[in-house]
Amino acid sequence: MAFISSGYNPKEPMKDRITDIGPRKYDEFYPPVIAKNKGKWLYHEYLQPGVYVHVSETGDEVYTVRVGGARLMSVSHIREICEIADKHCGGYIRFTTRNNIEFMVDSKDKVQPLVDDLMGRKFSGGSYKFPVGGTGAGITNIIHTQGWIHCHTPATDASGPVKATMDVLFDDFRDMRLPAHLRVSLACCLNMCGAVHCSDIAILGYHRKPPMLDHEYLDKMCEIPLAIAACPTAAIKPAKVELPGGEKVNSVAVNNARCMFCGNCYTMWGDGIVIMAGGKVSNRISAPKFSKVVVAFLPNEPPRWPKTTETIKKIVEAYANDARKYERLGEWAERIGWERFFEKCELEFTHHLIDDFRDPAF
Amino acid sequence: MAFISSGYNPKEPMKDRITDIGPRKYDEFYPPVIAKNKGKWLYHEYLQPGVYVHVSETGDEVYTVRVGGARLMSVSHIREICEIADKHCGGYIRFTTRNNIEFMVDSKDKVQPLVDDLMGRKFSGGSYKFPVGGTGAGITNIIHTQGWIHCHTPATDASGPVKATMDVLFDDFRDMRLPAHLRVSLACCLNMCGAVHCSDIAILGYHRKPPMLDHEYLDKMCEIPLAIAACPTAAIKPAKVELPGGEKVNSVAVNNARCMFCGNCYTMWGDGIVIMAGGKVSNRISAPKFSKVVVAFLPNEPPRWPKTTETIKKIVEAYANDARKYERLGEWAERIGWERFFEKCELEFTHHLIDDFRDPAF
Amino acid sequence: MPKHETPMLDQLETGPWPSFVSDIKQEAASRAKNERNVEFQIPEDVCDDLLGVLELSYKHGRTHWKHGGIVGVFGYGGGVIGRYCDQPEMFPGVAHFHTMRVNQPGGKFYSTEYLRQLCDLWEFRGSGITNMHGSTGDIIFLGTTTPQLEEIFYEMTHNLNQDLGGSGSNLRTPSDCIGQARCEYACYDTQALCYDLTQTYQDELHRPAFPYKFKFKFDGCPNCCVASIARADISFIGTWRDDIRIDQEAVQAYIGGELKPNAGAHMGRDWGPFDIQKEVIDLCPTGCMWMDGKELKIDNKECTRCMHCINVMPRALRIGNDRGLSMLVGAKAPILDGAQMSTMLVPFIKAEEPYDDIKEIIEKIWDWWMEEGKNRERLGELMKRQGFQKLLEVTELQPDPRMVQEPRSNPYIFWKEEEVEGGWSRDINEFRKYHQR
Amino acid sequence: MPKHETPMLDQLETGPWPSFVSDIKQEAASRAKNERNVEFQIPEDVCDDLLGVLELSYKHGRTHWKHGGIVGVFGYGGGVIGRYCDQPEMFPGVAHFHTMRVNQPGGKFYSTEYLRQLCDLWEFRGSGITNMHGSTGDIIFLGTTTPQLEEIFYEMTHNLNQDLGGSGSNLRTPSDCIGQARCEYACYDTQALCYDLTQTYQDELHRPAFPYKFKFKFDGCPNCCVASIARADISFIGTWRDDIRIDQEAVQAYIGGELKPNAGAHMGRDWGPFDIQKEVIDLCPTGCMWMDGKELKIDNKECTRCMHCINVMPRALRIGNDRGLSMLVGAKAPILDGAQMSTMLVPFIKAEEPYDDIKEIIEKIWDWWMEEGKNRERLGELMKRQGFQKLLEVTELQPDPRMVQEPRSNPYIFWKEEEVEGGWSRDINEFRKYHQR
Ligand code: SRM
Ligand code: SRM
Ligand code: SRM
Ligand code: SRM
Ligand code: SF4
Ligand code: SF4
Ligand code: SF4
Ligand code: SF4
Ligand code: SF4
Ligand code: SF4
Ligand code: SF4
Ligand code: SF4
Repeated sequence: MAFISSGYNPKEPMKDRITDIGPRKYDEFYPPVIAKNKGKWLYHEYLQPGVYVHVSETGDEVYTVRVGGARLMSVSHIREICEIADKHCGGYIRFTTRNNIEFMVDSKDKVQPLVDDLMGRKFSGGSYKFPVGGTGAGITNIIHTQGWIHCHTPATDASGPVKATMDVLFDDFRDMRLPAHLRVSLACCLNMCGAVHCSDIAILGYHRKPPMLDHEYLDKMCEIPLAIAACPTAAIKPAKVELPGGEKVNSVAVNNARCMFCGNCYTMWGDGIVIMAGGKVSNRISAPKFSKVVVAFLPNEPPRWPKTTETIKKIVEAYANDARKYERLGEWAERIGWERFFEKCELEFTHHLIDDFRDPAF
Repeated sequence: MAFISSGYNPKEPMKDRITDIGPRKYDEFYPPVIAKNKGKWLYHEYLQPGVYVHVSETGDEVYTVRVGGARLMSVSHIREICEIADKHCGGYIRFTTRNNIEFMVDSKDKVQPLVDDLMGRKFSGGSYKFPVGGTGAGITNIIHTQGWIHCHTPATDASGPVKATMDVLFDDFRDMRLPAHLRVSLACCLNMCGAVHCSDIAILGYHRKPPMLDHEYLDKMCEIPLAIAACPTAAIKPAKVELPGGEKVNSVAVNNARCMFCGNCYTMWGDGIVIMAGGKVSNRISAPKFSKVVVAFLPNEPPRWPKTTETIKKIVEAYANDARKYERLGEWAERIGWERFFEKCELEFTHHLIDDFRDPAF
Repeated sequence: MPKHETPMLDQLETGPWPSFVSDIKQEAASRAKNERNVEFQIPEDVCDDLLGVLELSYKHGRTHWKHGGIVGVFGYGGGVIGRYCDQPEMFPGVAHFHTMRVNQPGGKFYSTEYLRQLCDLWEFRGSGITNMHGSTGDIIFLGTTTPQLEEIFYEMTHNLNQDLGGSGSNLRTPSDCIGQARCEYACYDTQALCYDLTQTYQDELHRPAFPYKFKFKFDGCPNCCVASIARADISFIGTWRDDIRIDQEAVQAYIGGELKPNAGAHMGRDWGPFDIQKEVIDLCPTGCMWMDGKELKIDNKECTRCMHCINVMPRALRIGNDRGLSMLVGAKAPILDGAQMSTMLVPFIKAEEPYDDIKEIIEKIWDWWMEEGKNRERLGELMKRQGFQKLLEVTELQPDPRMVQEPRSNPYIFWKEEEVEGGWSRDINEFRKYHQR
Repeated sequence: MPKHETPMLDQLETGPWPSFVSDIKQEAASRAKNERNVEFQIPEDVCDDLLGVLELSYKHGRTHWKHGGIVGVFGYGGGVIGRYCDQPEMFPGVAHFHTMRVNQPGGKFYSTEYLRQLCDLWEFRGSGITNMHGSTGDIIFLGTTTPQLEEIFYEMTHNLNQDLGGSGSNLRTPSDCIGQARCEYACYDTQALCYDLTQTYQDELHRPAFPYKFKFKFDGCPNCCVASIARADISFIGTWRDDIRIDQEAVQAYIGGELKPNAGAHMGRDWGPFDIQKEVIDLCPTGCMWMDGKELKIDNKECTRCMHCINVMPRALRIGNDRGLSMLVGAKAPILDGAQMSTMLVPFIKAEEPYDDIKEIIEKIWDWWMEEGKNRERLGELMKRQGFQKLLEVTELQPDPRMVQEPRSNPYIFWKEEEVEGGWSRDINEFRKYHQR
């Protein structure tokens, strides 16, 4: 594998350098029907799960076919998307804010061939490549993060639990039987890269052990003052430590009783999953809400996290059976009361679910 | 004025000493109809403002006539109460949790003579001694505190503003035209001796100047460490100070920018009044609520505090005109939105009304 | 001729509401006349000087009282608030002006005989001015001199069978709503429980051993007429756990207009005919009521006993029969950390003499607070600092969703080492086998 | 024969949802075959090793990635996240495995031509694995080696007219909902504003000069399809200030059942016939709608533009014509002080090019935050620490009740010296004339 230069010369990094040009401009990529009707849309309508039409005041229509995406995707997969888009959609495509793929066509007769093509494609292992669904009062893609595929602080994996959960919720991805949207999200650690803190159901990776100290290398590996400042509960104090060899090094000491395992300070041992519920983002009917912790801990059970998916399924079914039309999961829980929520979802209420986050003062 | 001993001998304080006997037992003081029907009451009904009847399962009835009390009362006044109670009520009386006096009779024919007697008595200055009212969906007595009559930290008087306000609200003390109870309270400083923090309308004495330091005497007058610990914003630090005479004393320094004038540390300059609104205590329909600051500052205007009473009157009238039956003031404000509350009450929304209380961490 | 000119105060003699100025003047006049020939033990003109110093405050816009140092009666750490005037030469009658807190009787019922005894004592040995009552609930004797404190205490305990109330870092005078004495909503006997606990905890009431003040208040039902939920470290609020009793005929009488809603509490205005749907069913916060033809139905399992429907139709709806109380904890005024409302600790407990279950919980709470509470830290603040879980732990109560408004929204759970498999200590060298630096 | 056995991952190939494992395997196979004869600039078996290290994580239950130190492209302080494997001998293909964040186009529209260019570049110089897209909005190139970073940047800027996105303490890649491009609810052109601000603040995006990260997100209406209110330091949310446009005939068509409520979003179940009273009027949070005979009426002054009625009847109700946006500030994830939702700063502002008014506010906010913010302090945390008033002061905006959920319930107002008559300094000796010690 020979190194091939792009033209960049490390000795003269500024030569011909182009910077600060920003992204490509959005309107280069609008399909013609979008470019023509932007700002003129009158209304939309669902035709079947995953398919909806927007009608413009010009009389034009755009039919959107939404497809579930494992947002971790290879260039081979993207090229297949391109192939489909070239065949059906005039060479344009978009992604949604929840990592789905949207194929758009400008007349109704193009819809069914597209849908059939998409649903016909499967990976060798048997899963759909391009399942159509995720619209309206159903379950769409799970927003998620890196997990064990790339990050250094995860307490659980991301893509794996998401795949396992979406398999369990797949029928609701392909249907619109729920009282309202139900958004599931996953973040692999407390940093919560996503909107997990405001999701109908959130899967959160959580550490339960205070950091493990590698005194011998700590001073070299990270900046001690930064670790101290990063701790939200002031559990970390500087300390001089004697190594087994007798050498004295600068390190830190952790007050374990104060640690809430946020992982801010140091690479930590991954431990398991917290389930949160009842958050939302939209301003519809009620204000956005934070998700609440409803299960304090579930173990990591790779590869299919059965306790996690089972818990989620129970919540979804209880909600589906009991909530009123238009009522989001959190609105439902508040109306019936959290006492009933735990009853109906068959979840146990434990002392961990009671807020005890100490004021940062302590 | 010769000293008359009770029998107590300061040289032998323990001799014949009686302690820890507690209060008199409640049932010594029950009027017969109460003693007989305790726990058997079936229902109650209002006959006119200030007068209501309770009916027992035994068939007995007790008619209560509620009378406004300036809770600061002299023994002469109490003796007059006793005289009335002897005349009409068989020698029993009670006080309510809001400092009203309740005269009880056991048959309907005794009511009107009692009411007439009460309403007929006036102080020389012209005020009623025993105005009947304060029941149901109206305004009852103002819960209040000491003010300039006894306390060392008040930012305003108590009895004076209460008298001025009750004069302005008197018609509603004598009527039941409001959508629900409306409770007014007063506390003369941030210690809030009362339930001012949960009242429909609260009058709160408030200092606006950081403490004045009397370095020469501070060490002698109060405990410096206690003053420091008492400060909620950590604005006080110990300091050595040189007096004009050259002497060095232990004292404190105050970080004025951090002071929120709570008065916890030191006797302070009285300044004026904060008006709060929308609190409640009962659990009826909605949970208890804290009062909110709706006017950040009104000057002390003895003897009649016209700006304060005028503001309160405006709030009461806006509420009376606009709220729904059973709706407490805070419920009304929340339903119409605080934006409308300020509009309808003709109050200005200022930046002071936005919460900026810093976490105790800072 | 009054001793001091009080032009500002005089303006407070007009207007309909009872004038405290007129009343103090009446007392000043009564002392000056002294028709009963009382041998006043504090200055005869105390009321004149009180008016005088108050007028001066009206002029200056600030108080003229100073902190009172430590005054009290022997062996007690509370019950007296010391107070001195900062202009004693101008107003010698109130140079010393301490208050005494006298533990009021339950429900604030009095016989006139007893009230007169209090008046006689206070006229003789004090200013003759009182507060009926203080915000905590005590009878307040407003203003006397230091030498009189022991004398008054002696006479009260020996002749009136009456003790002082609380102040300082101890149990404060407990107080109650009128409850079963005259209210059909009362779910337990507030006076009995209030009295029993007051007597049981006399030592805690009189001898400061706590980090700060501690208050009990007793409300017979969730209407909270003594505002316990807003201002007691432990609020005892009556409740029931079976069904609301319904008299369907009376329901029809309300619908038909024969009975006035809310006992006539809205009679000052014409609100139109009563509409059970709008006024009761739609306002029920849990939406657990409905009309089934002519029958009013309640899904009692969903009812949170907010009292609204019962308040509106007291003759048709009555509290259940399986009664008791809820214990909520931690209410306090705003200083230092902001006001707190009481929060649910015991959703339901029976209130039966000798109240041992209740006392057990109280004492566990106190043990914890006395052990862990900082100086001047209220229970609510300790709960905030150490967490509600800690309170559950020390009271040995089971967690229950009714204890929280909603589950926590932050996932910052403090796990204990023993709850986590394998504990917290790990071997860094073992770890390094699988994870290089 | 795969390079590594992955029995656990293999189980994730079954089930209906697209399997990322199958996809990585497909890429591994494609690289092994190399039908296009690409001269891979990073190990050909990178995807095999990625599966291998992931399988190991599945076995151990923990990550095998280490913090990446500082890697990036010359002159930029963001756009690259460094990452190293902690078992490089076992998995040399992913020993270095840095990600690059590529600033996505507005609305995430693509031509296939452009997408293929990205694929070609990334197959050639990286792992061929991407995230479409990252949570902030970027295209994520997942895994390459340090020497490739500058090469990729060079090719992107020279051949693809494409820049990197943000990371580190700078402006993060702004992102938007689809908005006017395909949505009838959009109150402003989210793509236009997002693009304009992205270009205007290129320097802030690439060169860390902030105390911490800073995010912009653009939602065309209060439905918040890009979740701006939960995760942007400034959320730009479309709104209007005139009346909702009503087509009364269409209202009747919904009532009559000719039009399906919510565009048919509930078609998966039979919810019974549409009931405008129950489904729209009663659910309006401000209760500002009613039927006047056959006419639907809205008291627009009371409407808070929650979108519910419009969402239910898109063919009958339309957003107003006087459109703009609200700016809300301070949202962030939970660490350190707990999650925050954005809070209203500018209730209404027009969104018209060149957006000077909006930029003025942004820059005032930044000036304050850069001046006062501590290291790693998000805007929301600074607002909490110094108070919302301070933000009003620096942005020179007028206080407005719409900025708060409710007025403060603590009266702890910090008055400034200049607001208080006479200021703060008082003469203790003057005071002592009227108040003795
Ligand atoms: C395509 C997308 C925007 C984009 O730029 O990519 C989008 C598109 C639409 N949204 Fe959305 N929303 C999209 C993410 C969101 C999000 C963000 C999220 O979930 O992370 C939200 C906030 C969710 C929350 O509150 O937690 C969101 C809350 C809504 C709502 C409010 C729903 C509610 O009941 O609270 C509506 C209104 C409705 O559904 O009637 C809405 C309505 C719509 C409409 C009907 C708007 C229109 O007229 O075109 C679009 C089709 C809806 C559908 O999915 O059935 N959209 N929508 C996003 C699709 C995500 C996906 O792949 O599934
Ligand atoms: C890649 C991405 C997750 C993903 O898989 O999509 C991500 C990945 C990381 N985030 Fe994030 N964050 C990503 C979006 C977010 C979001 C969501 C958003 O931007 O809408 C949030 C929550 C919103 C917010 O900003 O508050 C988020 C909140 C954090 C935080 C907590 C920040 C805080 O103020 O509390 C950290 C911690 C930190 O900054 O040290 C963090 C830190 C990290 C780091 C850099 C971990 C670290 O300390 O080194 C992660 C690198 C992972 C890796 O190996 O690639 N990430 N991070 C997202 C960026 C992709 C993109 O550019 O499109
Ligand atoms: C006498 C007293 C108890 C006592 O032990 O002294 C009392 C007595 C009654 N209360 Fe009360 N309440 C008394 C203070 C309170 C308080 C405490 C306070 O205001 O500080 C409250 C809480 C107020 C709050 O929420 O801020 C209170 C909230 C209620 C309520 C709930 C009202 C609501 O709309 O929220 C009811 C129910 C009702 O009125 O229908 C109630 C009902 C009643 C009833 C009808 C109960 C009964 O059947 O006897 C009594 C007559 C009511 C009346 O005043 O019209 N009582 N009541 C107190 C009279 C105070 C006074 O002099 O005016
Ligand atoms: C007399 C009384 C006000 C009245 O006019 O009724 C009163 C008067 C004082 N209170 Fe109080 N409090 C009185 C009921 C209350 C209440 C109401 C209650 O008990 O229901 C509260 C709010 C509830 C609570 O406890 O949180 C109350 C909260 C305070 C506080 C703030 C406590 C806190 O935790 O934040 C202080 C400050 C202190 O303790 O240093 C305080 C302190 C004081 C002091 C002792 C001021 C001081 O620092 O020296 C006042 C003495 C006044 C005087 O000169 O007589 N007072 N105080 C009330 C007691 C009368 C009685 O025994 O019946
Ligand atoms: S949530 Fe945590 S572990 Fe996951 S990508 Fe973000 S920082 Fe990494
Ligand atoms: S994990 Fe978080 S709370 Fe625990 S010591 Fe590290 S920074 Fe502090
Ligand atoms: S509120 Fe303040 S000033 Fe008034 S009595 Fe209580 S402590 Fe004294
Ligand atoms: S008045 Fe209160 S805030 Fe100000 S210095 Fe004194 S104790 Fe601190
Ligand atoms: S709290 Fe309940 S029981 Fe007590 S007086 Fe009020 S209404 Fe009656
Ligand atoms: S008490 Fe309250 S919650 Fe219970 S049925 Fe009556 S109105 Fe509903
Ligand atoms: S936020 Fe509003 S404008 Fe944007 S896509 Fe969603 S519904 Fe349409
Ligand atoms: S947008 Fe919301 S608040 Fe406005 S009228 Fe419609 S439902 Fe009501």
